[in-house]
Amino acid sequence: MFGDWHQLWVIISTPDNIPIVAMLGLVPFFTWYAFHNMLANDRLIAQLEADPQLARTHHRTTYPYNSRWERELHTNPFLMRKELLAAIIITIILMVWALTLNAPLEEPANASVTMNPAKAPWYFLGLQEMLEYFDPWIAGVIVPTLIIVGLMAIPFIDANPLGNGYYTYHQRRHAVWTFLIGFEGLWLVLVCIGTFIRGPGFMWYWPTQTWDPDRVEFNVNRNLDQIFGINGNWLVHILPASLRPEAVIIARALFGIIPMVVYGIAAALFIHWICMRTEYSRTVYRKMSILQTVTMYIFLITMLFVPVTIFLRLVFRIKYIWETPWFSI
Amino acid sequence: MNRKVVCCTVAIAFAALVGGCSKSQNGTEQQQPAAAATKTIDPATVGSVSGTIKLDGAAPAYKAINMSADPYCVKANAGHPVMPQEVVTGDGNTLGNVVVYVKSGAEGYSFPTPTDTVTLDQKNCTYTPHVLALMVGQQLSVINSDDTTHNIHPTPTDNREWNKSQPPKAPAITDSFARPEIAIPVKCNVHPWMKGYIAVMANPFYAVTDKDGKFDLKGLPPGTYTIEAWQEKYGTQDQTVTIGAKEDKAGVDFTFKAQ
Amino acid sequence: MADQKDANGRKTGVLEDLKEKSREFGEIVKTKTQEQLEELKKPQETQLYRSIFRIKHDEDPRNRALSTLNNLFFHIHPAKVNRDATRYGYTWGLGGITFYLFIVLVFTGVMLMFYYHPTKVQAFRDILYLENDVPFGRLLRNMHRWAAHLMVMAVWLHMFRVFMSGSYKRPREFNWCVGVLLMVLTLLLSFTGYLLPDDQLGFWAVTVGTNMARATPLLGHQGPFGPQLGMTPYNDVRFALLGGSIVDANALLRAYIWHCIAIPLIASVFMGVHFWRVRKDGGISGPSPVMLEAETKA
Amino acid sequence: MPELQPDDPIKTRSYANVILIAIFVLLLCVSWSFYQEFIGLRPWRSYQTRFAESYSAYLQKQVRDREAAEKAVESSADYQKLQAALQQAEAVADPQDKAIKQQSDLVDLQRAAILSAFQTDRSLVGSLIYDYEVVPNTAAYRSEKQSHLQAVLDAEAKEYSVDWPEGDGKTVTRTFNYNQLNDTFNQLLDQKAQLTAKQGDIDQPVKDAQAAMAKLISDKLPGLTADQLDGLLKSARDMDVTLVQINVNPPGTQINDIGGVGLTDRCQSCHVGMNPKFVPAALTITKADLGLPRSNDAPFTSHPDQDLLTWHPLDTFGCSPCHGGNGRALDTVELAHGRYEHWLWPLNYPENYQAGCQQCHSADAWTEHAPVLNEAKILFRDRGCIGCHNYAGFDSQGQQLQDTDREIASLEKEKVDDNQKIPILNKQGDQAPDNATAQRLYAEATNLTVTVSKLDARVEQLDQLSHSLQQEVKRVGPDLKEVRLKLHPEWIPYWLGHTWNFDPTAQMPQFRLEPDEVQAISAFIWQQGLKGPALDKQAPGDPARGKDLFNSLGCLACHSIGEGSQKIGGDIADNLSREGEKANYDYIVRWIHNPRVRSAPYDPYLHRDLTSEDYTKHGLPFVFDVDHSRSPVDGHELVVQQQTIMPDFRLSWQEARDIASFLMTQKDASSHYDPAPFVNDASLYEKGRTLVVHYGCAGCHEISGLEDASRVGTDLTQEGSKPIGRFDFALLYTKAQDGILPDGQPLKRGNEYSSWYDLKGFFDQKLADPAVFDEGQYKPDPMDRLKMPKPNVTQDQINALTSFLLGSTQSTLPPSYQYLPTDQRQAIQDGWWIVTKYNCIGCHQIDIGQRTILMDLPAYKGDNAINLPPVLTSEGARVNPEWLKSFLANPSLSATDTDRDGVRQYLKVRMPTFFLSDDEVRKLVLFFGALSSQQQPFIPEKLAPLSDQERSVARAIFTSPAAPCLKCHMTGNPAHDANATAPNFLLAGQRLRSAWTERWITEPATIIPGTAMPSGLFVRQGNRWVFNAPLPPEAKNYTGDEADLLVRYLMELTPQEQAMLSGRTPVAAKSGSSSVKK
Repeated sequence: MFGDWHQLWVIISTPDNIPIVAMLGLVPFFTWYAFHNMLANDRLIAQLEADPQLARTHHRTTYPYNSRWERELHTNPFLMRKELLAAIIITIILMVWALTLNAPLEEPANASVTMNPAKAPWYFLGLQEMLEYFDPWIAGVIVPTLIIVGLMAIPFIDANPLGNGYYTYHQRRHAVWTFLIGFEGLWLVLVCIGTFIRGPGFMWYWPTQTWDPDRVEFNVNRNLDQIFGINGNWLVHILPASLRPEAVIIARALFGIIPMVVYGIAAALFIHWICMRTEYSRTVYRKMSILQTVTMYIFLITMLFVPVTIFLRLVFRIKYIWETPWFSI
Repeated sequence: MNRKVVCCTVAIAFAALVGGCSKSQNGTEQQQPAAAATKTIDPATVGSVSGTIKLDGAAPAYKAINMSADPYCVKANAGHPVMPQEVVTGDGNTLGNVVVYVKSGAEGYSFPTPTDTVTLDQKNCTYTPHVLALMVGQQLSVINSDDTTHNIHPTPTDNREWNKSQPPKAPAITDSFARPEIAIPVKCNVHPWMKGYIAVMANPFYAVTDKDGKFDLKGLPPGTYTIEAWQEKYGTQDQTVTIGAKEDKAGVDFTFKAQ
Repeated sequence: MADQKDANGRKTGVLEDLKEKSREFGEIVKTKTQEQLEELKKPQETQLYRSIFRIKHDEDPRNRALSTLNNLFFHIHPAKVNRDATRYGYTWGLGGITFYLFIVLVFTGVMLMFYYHPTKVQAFRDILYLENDVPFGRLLRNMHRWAAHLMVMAVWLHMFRVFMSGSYKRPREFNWCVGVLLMVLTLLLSFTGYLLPDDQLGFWAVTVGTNMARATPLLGHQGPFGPQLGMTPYNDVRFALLGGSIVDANALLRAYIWHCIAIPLIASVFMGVHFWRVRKDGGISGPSPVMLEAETKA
Repeated sequence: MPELQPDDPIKTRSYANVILIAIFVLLLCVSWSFYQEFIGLRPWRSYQTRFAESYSAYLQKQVRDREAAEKAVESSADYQKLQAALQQAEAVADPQDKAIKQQSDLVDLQRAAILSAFQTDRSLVGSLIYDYEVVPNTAAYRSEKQSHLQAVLDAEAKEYSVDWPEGDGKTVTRTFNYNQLNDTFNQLLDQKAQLTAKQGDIDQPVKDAQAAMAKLISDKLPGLTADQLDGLLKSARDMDVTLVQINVNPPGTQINDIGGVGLTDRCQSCHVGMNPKFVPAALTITKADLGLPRSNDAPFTSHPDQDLLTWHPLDTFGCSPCHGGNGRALDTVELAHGRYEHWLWPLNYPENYQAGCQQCHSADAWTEHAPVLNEAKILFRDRGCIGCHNYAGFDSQGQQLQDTDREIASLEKEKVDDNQKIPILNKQGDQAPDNATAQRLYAEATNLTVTVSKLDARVEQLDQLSHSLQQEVKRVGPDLKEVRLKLHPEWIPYWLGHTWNFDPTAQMPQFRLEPDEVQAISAFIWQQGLKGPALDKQAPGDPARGKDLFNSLGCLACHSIGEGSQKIGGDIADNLSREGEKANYDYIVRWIHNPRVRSAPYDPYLHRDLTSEDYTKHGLPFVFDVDHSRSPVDGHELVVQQQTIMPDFRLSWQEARDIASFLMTQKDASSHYDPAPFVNDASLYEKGRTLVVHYGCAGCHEISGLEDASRVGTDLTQEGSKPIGRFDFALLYTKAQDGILPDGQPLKRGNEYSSWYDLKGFFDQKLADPAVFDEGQYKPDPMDRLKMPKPNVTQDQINALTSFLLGSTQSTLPPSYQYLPTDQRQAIQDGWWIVTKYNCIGCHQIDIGQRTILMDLPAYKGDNAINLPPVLTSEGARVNPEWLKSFLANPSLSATDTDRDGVRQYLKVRMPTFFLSDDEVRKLVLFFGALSSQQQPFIPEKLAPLSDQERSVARAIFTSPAAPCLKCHMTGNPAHDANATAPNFLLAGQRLRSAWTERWITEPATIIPGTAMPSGLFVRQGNRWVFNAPLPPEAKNYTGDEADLLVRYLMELTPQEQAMLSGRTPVAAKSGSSSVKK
């Protein structure tokens, strides 16, 4: 039943959930602050573009500027004092946190008594959440490697020279949005779901819904091919005798390719449309090499595939889109 | 895949090799056992060995057996004292109760186990006969003609030991001995003084001398034999004798020294 | 013995010589001490000070520059830095904070290592010993754990800032990759640390985490094409991670080694590279002057 | 380059104050962490200081009271007298003391004087002797050896001058040579020793006087003396506040449960009262003593059960192994008591303290100092838990039987194999190639025959064991096979549906049955009943006499009668106040005459009851009892008796009819039973059977076809260490965590609310109402519902059972802590299982201070207490085990006249026959022996036969008017025995032990307080007992121990002697006046 605020408080106040709760506070703040800087720079850029004369003389930053001021300051007092202050503040936060909340220590490890729910550390809850939607090999191995490799590839894909060293939204709209969706939209949102929503039995508990270990939930996920009633009886006649018994499986495997291809094309078109929307993005897009574009497409398509699958699962209860004897997505 | 092929070829080669040599081997085998087949005795050519057993020196003086433990035995032997039969001498110091037999030389032959049973009687609280001989597997039947319970207890070393009690008028106890053994002592748990011997023979060429000390081993096929004479107190003596076809050798005498 | 007189008329007897010498000696001692006292008033001048701090700490620019360049710890900074880069507004201090947290973690971690034995029998017992018996033990453990969580948060936010400020662009691409690698190492550090108290929370968290490993394609015994390659629960990548098919004594030892020695070493090396490349790629990337679309090359 | 830009915002901005504030806050945090470390996490500091204050206040009062009391005693007359004696003794002793002191001072001076000379001389001579000895004793060195010898002699002759102190301060110089020095020195030592001994003797009277005074005080005022209390007060005042811990790390073992750590219990840091250093064992203090209100947070009481600590000393057991909790944590009460989610061993609540005992004392049926646990163990069997729940140690006979049968089967198989091998070996022997192998084979064959005979011996032993085990198997509930003979059919459904309305104290738990289930079960039970041999009709008896017999025979030790407040009697068996409504008269007569009679023997091998045809088929009479217990069909052990613990009172048929007719009158007039035709409806048979199997009725009752049914409930042996996750709280999960009881009330403990989501909570609620965990669940089909019935237990009994279950853990203590004694105490352990099983403690007092059911009955109140059955606290020392064995087998002590008590025929209460198996009798005899710590086996003391002179003296004592033995003791002539109150002396010979008898006749009250036997018959004179009354002249000059004499006389007493004597001594006249006939 809903309205169990105590349950919500218990989840929030669990010592190991404090970081994600803090992140719920910090990430919006920093996003806002980043956009604040971006918009300030964008206004400056617009101003400069409007008045080329000014552009020639302007010191090009939003910070106060005076030609008489030293361009470079000594690290010793000016930067170090800031670092000292930051270090002290962090220590204070750490000590207060350590003195008030105790690190959790549960019963000695006992393989025969499973905890319900058995959750990974808070920063991996995103991956554990994805386990719900994908097979472990995708959620546990493919996606994390793609994330890491993708992150590393960003500088090499992003051919847009602008925005190098200053906050700008206008000039790097696509990059900013891709990162926001990827980092906050997917990663942090999934971690939040894994922490607040997933209760005993890793079932879906709306916030303020009591976590009841005995809850029984009926949801039958069906494969896409089952929905379309693929049973491969027309395929039987074509197949050679030896493969006839596996007709159904083969039919399904073959059928599965279609939605994947359809999705792939749709996603590619969508990305293409995004890249071609503004004049400047078109120049950058044209400037990208074949390798860069192909990698960009691959990463973006796979990245978009995750929310699509999650959407299909949560709304339409679709389990596998493509099921083959060796693997299924 | 190739591993399987390799091991098949090896197996075939091995089989051929074995097949080959084994054929040659059992070829030779056939001849040998024929020789070991049992020899048959040709009745026409049999001879015999005979002689007497004497005692050198005086037989020991024995006192009458005291049977007071069992009143029946005293009554049964009232009047005549019963002497221990350890050493029985006839006139001319001949020695009785001596088992004479062919100890070696008769191995090759196989002898049918005789069907007649040998009886050991317990009369007047003594075993008669005192020394008894029978062949391996031959039926021994023990009867109790006394009016008191006896307990027959042979104590063999090479044969199976058994002991059964036999109340008066009880049916005869029959048994046989599987292995040759020269002189299984027999005692009675109820009457300690009763003593007897059973000699189990491997071949039919044996005899137990009577008081006159004479023995005659008949039906001996020609060949060399060692004849042994066994006496319960004075031990054993043997002589080697060779007889030809239809030869009856006499005078094979043994003399035991009386200690 | 008569008092002989020396050339200038003073008595020259043995006794007098002695008195003379002692007086001189007294004079020398007095002056010497005064000098010493004077010196102490200006410690910078003393030999001890000068041996430690090779440069004077005056306010003049030369010394300010020298104080960073000549100092082992501070020479990570350039002598001078872009005036706006000193603001929190741009870098939010997150890179520094992460590094500082790393130092706190190393410090508290080493202290914890004094008490912790990574064996199944003693691990939990030592944590209890720390919590109840060791003075400041509970504080130490809490600091270590919360610092770990803070470091993960700081790393993520740092990545967020670097991306938002476009600081990954040329020439800092490689440094961004090293940064991503360091983030992964931080996560691994925290993950292996989770198992060490050997309690239910850590045990099951690690079990869930490593269950994903068995599903690695080709290398996991439950991943696609894994069994075909002869992967069994006893020789796949999960076994390598845990040193066993379940999370028990071997897993604890391996986690301990990764957590305390292997990953910190690797992370320090990469941090060195990271700081080095920050400086070599031109120091803090901004806040650099904005560029206009027109000004980009075609 | 001069500073150009004064107005540069970054440069001019000073961060000094921000950093200053930050550093200040940092310092605050650091100081907070120090505060936390030394004060915040150390609540015990405040506890200890508060304890010091209140304890020293308490001690001050104690000291004041004590001093006042001591002054009062000191002012008392006899104390003064003792004081005077002391002074007088001191007066005598002082001068002699002074003299001796003077002499010993002189001796000391002399010794000091010659000491230095003596030592130097001795060391000189010693070294010279060494030089002499070292020189080899051969011709070549003779001259050198000679010279060394001479040196030694010279040294010895050397004179030393010593100024020798004389008596009166004068000193005179004397010279000593080596030997003289030696002798004088030793002489002085002896003198000194004599002087001190003499001083000791002189001071002895003074010491005695002081001791007498101290003894007087301690007699009058037990407990700590004033100065002892002062010492405590001083130590309490300046008590230094430190952490107090018990650290036990026995090598090689892991005491505590946390990953092999040793035991570190710091409970005494807060529970300061438990620390013997501050509160010695003699002084137990409670909160009230310290004047602290009950509820507030002050853990200062000392351990209430001090002698429990003598067996479980704190420094080997600590506190947490028994009490639970986290001995190591001290920062908060909740952490220390371990009552939080992730601690697996929470502190037991006060009502379950004795759970801690069970983990080591699981093999005990009766543990001293654990009354709650003992009651729980009796309840566990008596309330039928054992029917469904297996528990190691309870009713293990069934299991042992299976093990013995299995062992017999394997032995027999082994025998068969051997018997096959023997002829083969013989045959091989016969055909052996040489005699040596033949002999070996024959030897092997004979050995095999011997082993087979040994197997036979073992099988025969096991048969005997299974025979007695079969006798020991008892069931909690009555035998339902006899249902058709015993009960009115319509009563059964009423009983199943309204068990506790019929009998509120019934042992049977209340099952939750739908009406159709009741019908089906009643039908099955009725139809499975034995149609069996019809009962012979019994003529009606006399209810009045029956009522009298029922109340006096001792039935009320197990049964109870009367309803509501008038209910009297025990709870082991059911209440008989409505027996008339349910049972058939004829059956009850047979049952009362001998409850163990069965209608048909049961063969466990064929799994069916044998009928008379089975017997006639094998030409055997249809007789089955303890002696004819072999099955005619397959020769195995039969169940020949009713498996009930109800004993046979050896009543005559007439008495049985009287009691039965009295019971038939026990009816509730208003009760009405609607007819139950369905009992004979065959179609309900199958449904009834499945229900009976489902509910596990065969666990407590014997039902034909389900005799070997296993127990339907879970095994509870280690229920206490099951993780909480395994207990299904069902819909009460959140209620339990929030601490809301199933009935909606919050669970309050003291003044704070606490959650009941723990093992204790589950057991409490499950025992109170098992169905509570079914509430609100969707279970239309009754078969899915929780089938555990509601046990008939009060709240105290629930607490007892919960303690029992909480203690049933897989103990984490090392095996050496388990209480598995191998000496006599194990015999006591085994005995208690039998004593509690047959409810001997209902009639007899066995454990010191244990009350029996009969003691509380109105019939035995006041001076009728002498009609109580004998007290058995010293039975082991009293009787000859051989006699006890025969008595237990047949308490009437005679084969013919059995309708009586063997020893105390005058008692109305009857010692019944329990048909104990040989194994049980053996255990009981060893049990009583061990209880009085007697050596086994018993070898009677050889008593010297009486000489005539001694006999006359003994006879004089025996018949003296001061000790009219034969007045109370039975003599054999019925007239006198009618109102005798003590057993016949003729039994004494083989029944009593002489050592005990002597102690008994001299001080009976110390052995059995409240016995009718008079004390003070003998009085101690020097080191012998003397008869405490004038004796005829010829007996006066007897110098030996008269008590011992009387015992020897009693042991030799012959019937003729007694008859002759009883003729002369006063017959126990009705009016009690004693006329002495010479």
